[in-house]
Amino acid sequence: MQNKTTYSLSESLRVTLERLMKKDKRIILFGEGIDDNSAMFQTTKGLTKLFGKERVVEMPLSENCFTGAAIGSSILGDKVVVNLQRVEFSLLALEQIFNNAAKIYYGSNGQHMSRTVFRMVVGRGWGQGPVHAQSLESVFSSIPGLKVFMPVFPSEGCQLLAEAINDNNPVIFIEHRWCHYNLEKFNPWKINLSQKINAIKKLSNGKDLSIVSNGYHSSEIFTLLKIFKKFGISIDHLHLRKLNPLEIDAVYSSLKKTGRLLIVDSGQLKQGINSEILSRVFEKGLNLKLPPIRMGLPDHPVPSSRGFIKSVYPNYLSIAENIFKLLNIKKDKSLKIFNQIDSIIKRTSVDVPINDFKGPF
Amino acid sequence: MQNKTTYSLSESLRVTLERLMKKDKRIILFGEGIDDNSAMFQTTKGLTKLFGKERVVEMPLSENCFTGAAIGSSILGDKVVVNLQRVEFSLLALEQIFNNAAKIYYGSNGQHMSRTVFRMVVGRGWGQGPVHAQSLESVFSSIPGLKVFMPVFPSEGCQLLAEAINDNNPVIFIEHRWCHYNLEKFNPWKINLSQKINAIKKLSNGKDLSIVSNGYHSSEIFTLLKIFKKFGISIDHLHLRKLNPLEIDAVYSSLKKTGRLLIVDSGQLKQGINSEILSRVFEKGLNLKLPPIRMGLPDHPVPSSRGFIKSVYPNYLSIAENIFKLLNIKKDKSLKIFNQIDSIIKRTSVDVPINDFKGPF
Amino acid sequence: MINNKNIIKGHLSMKMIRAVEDEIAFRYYKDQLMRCPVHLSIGQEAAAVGVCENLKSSDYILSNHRCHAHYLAKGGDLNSMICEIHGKANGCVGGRGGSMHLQDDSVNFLGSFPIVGSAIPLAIGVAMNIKRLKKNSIVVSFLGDGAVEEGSFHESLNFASVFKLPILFVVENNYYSIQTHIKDRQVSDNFTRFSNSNLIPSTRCDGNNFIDTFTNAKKIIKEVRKSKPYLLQLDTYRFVEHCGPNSDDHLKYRDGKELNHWLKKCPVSHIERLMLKNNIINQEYLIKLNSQIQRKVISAFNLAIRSPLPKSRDASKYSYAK
Amino acid sequence: MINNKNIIKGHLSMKMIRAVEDEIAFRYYKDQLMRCPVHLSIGQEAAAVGVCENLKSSDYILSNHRCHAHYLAKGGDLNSMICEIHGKANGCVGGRGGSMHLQDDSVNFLGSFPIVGSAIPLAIGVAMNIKRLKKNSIVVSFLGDGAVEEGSFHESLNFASVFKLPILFVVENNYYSIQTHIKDRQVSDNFTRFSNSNLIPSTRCDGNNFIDTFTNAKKIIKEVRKSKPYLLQLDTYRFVEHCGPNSDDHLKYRDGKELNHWLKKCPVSHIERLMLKNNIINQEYLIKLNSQIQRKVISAFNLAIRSPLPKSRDASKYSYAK
Ligand SMILES: Cc1ncc(C[n+]2csc(CCOP(=O)(O)OP(=O)(O)O)c2C)c(N)n1
Ligand SMILES: Cc1ncc(C[n+]2csc(CCOP(=O)(O)OP(=O)(O)O)c2C)c(N)n1
Ligand SMILES: [Mg+2]
Ligand SMILES: [Mg+2]
Repeated sequence: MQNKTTYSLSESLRVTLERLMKKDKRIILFGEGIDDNSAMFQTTKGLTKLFGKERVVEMPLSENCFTGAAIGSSILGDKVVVNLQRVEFSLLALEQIFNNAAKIYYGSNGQHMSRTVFRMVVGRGWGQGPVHAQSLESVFSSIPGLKVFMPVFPSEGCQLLAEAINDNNPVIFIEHRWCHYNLEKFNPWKINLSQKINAIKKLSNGKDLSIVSNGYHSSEIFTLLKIFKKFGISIDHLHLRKLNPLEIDAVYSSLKKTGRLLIVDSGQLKQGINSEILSRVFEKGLNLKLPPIRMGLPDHPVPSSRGFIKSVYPNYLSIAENIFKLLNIKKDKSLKIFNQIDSIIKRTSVDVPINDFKGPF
Repeated sequence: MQNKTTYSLSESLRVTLERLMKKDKRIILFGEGIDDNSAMFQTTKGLTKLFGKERVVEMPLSENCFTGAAIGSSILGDKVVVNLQRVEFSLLALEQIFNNAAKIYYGSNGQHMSRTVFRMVVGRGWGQGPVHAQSLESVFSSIPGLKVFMPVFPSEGCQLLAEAINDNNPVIFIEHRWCHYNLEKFNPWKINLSQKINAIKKLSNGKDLSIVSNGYHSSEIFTLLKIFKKFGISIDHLHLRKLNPLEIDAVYSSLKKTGRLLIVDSGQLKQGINSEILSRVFEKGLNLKLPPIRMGLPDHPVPSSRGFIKSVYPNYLSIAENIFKLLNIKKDKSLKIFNQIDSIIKRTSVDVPINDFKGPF
Repeated sequence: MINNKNIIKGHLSMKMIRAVEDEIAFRYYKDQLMRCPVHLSIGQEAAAVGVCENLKSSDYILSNHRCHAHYLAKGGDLNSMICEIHGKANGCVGGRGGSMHLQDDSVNFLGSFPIVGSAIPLAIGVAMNIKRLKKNSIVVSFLGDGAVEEGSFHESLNFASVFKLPILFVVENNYYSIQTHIKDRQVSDNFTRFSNSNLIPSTRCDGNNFIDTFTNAKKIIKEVRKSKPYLLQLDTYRFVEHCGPNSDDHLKYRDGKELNHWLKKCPVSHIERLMLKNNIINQEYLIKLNSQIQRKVISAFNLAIRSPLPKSRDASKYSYAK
Repeated sequence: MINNKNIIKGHLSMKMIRAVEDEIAFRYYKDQLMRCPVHLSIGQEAAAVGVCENLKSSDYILSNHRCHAHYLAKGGDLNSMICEIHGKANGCVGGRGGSMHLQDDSVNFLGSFPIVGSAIPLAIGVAMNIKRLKKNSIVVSFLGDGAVEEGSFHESLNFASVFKLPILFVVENNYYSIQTHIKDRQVSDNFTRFSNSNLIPSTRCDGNNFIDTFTNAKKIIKEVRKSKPYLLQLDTYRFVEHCGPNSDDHLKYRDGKELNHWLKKCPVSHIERLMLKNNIINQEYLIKLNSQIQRKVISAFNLAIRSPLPKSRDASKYSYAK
């Protein structure tokens, strides 16, 4: 196992949980099905065997109670990772998260802390439908007292998870289901877990345009920009992996260089992280060459059928179109780029992250 | 009773409920304590006597269940007004609101509707503290499928409540507790309840600066601008009373005239309605003379003690300061204005809306 | 309490449901055209049918993620369901929902709601409407043993009791929430303890026995029509994995003995054997029936396959009601 | 089960709580310095004291909006509480919470949480921590009859039972949620029906009788220390309005006869009469005690009044933990 050289995000998260739990007995896991065959998308696989049922606690179907219990247990010093297979299940527990987890440190005048990590998976594809594919990252990041992390790439997944677990505040840890399949060549057993990482990682360096993205779109854009590079289009790609606290100095400095901004947000377009970023840039009075463009989820639920999906998520084509618009790229050049993009698109169906993904979740 | 000439917002809401319920038997009310002496801040007073316990239904302490029940009952044709004395109580019911109320029309392909109004009161003052004074308007208005109305003045309260009840979508109806005391000379028994009103109402007309505000701040600014007017400062004041759908054409046209923008948002500053408005203005490429300024709730819970309050809510002074900044008003003039503002401030304590407010809620 | 006509009708409905779900299972990975999570009721048909055969078309039901049997037993249209599972525009919710989100007003199937426990309060509201407007209906809320652990169930029991609502809670106990056995989640598998504590009468019976289920449901529903809430616990078992078309017996989370015990108690074979033994039907009838059913099922799949996907530009339709 | 020392200590604690709350009530509108909602426990003192006198300082309690009695009974500092209610910087949470949000680590008072039912799952987590780390403590979750209607209570009962947690649920039944009587909200006022259904043992007793409450609590807590959950229902009554300092008897939502019945059962007078009758104390003792208590109370209020409000610039302190 430890001889592998390439790891997926879900494998990386599992390794990280194991490493951290070995070192710190206060870390415990709560969740439904974390001890079964699906094991939270394999991220908790085998941990019960290693750490016992008292630290990997299989829960009755009572999200409100076990969320509260996680907070209560953390008041006494535990570091509790709550595992929810879907963001939506947390809706039953928001009273606990908003009122108790988010406010206990403030409300107790610093006496108590909620050292909790709420892992929540955002579903996508294979017909998930309205209540298994919601993006609530912007809801969580608007609540004072919560931190919100969102890993996309395997190595940062390790670092973010470690940082979340060691943070003295409640952290909402949002995993886009499709990101679980992202691969990276590195060794999660060796990666430094005690170093904090920046909110933004620059994935490519350029001077014509700044793209800020998060979630699965960051990996899409990463792929996309390889094509743009071939055409001599030079783009600053800023990948946002901590949504709250929102630290975007890197965006300001990038904009000073490029003067053009595209935001591709995995969450809702309206009142999203994207809106907050735009507002801050606007307030700062940074001069852009063109009005910024932002992309995100539309103002309706996510439908199940793959027939609808093209108009739901930002995708290679719609992202590319906005890049063309912001850079005023001529038709003939853009057609050539489109052709290359087409070849990526043809590789997989619209409703799966990789070809052999067969659902169900 | 019907000979009064001046009505408070809470009186106006009561009259409106009575008028609508008389006309339409499908309208029913759910809530805790709606039939007791406090009667949802007097807004449901006497309605049980008029309409019976089957239409004014006193609920067990089970917010999740009665929220779901409201949706279920509305699927069969009822129009249900759910009354929550505090926004926070809805946190126990967000699964129902986000997943069922907000999505049933979409998810049923138009077969079912959730004709529900969720009245929620935002507490303020008299030491409410962290979980009785939260502003979650921006959370609700970011959820596709929900409408969000927020009345401030009595006559618009009647109109908005009627519009909400007759809307075929779920409407989150947020009442700032202090707005209940707002007074207006008009007759709520006569006001037209079938006419839809604009999302934005212009409360004063001016050319130097556009102020967009909502919630209790709209009434504060209304008062404040009377002073500014005396000093020849001419301000466009746009009062936003429908937060979702967000229709802000009036803001664009105001900005074309003034070129300066201040937003005073009753909700969280971060990822608030204010952020969305700024983003849209930015995207549209409207040129402002100065970067816009926005105000809203800070990134921490609302503490109980009045000692803290000055740094929590935007207030007369902090709003005025931002107006000075945007209009570049000289020290001597601003001092004179401050002096006049001081005389308003001295009239009531920092933690009550009117002098004889004695809590408890 | 039950006559041969009831038995024949119930058997037919169960056979149909079984055939439909067998076909879904058979084609799911082969065709790759039902691209949504499916929770099959194979093994649990008697529960849905035993209850729904006692309902009038004016009665309402609400269901959960495991909803195919409920939908069909309530008279839902096979074609609409199969098209929906295929994500097609002519599915019962136009492709917006998929397998877990069936809704169909035409048969008072008010919907399946896949968040566990979410439909129960909705059913309470339906019952409140029925009661206030003195409608001639009742509502049935189907839920699983897992949903019993959600607060919404307990809040709803209290409501049903306090307001004396015409609601029947049907708890389909298949002993598992996904792969976790009830004994790891609760201290008893007898859910009548919760109706008892709310002074709601209840019955627990063998949910794989159609005749038992039907006769109990019949008796109970008569009471519910007088606006008395009731809880019916039906013990049963799913034959395939929690979600998806396959057996997952190799995972061994279910004891081999337990599995065999229940496989022997297949609700469809059970009633069929009994009907043959009592000469209610004969082999010839069965052969004809099977081929009739098969024809309908195949035709539904054919329709679904050739029906168009919804247009992506319609994704925003029904965002808000006018 | 109870000795004179216990009685004397319990009586003292109850007297102190009563005196404190009487003083709050007396000054609330007069001074206008306690500018936050207050839910007084006047009439309910025996419940808090009868339970907490059996706790060790290493035991934990969690409470709800009506928390003053719990806080003081657990050994909470009077000055810290009165300063907090006055919104002062030296309050037990620095003025951040007010009356409904007391928290004090120094006496393992893990907090009062004013959203009904919200503290119960927290208490479950505390119990899980205690059990896993084999700590020598238990946790008590105080809740009202209204909280019994919240799903969180029922989910928590199941957890307590499944995980065999060292938790004591104390349901203070004062028959009302604000102004709504229990009979309009539930079908019975006996909450042991819910512990029963979760196979959790339980006792219901007269919560205005200190001796009964104390002895029952003592017996029960011995069991809880063996990591067995338990529910104790204490029937009691509040003497003033739900929130605020005044009587609201003129509103007539509470029956005059009921009111009188309970006023006669004042827990403080009851124990005091009994102590005098049995010569455990005499009038002289009482006079001295009253003046001692009064001195402490007045000194707490004086401290609170002259203490500074928090600085507004500190409002953002403790936004996030380092
Ligand atoms: C609130 C919530 N939590 C978790 C899930 C994931 N989930 C889907 S079905 C299921 C099992 C439900 O068990 P049960 O109610 O017994 O129904 P069964 O699947 O056995 O028919 C779970 C945990 C969910 N959909 N909703
Ligand atoms: C979830 C929630 N709903 C409503 C309220 C408003 N509220 C505060 S106290 C209370 C009554 C609670 O009754 P009970 O639990 O019996 O406690 P008591 O006040 O009688 O001590 C209510 C409804 C609240 N704080 N939280
Ligand atoms: Mg089950
Ligand atoms: Mg009570």
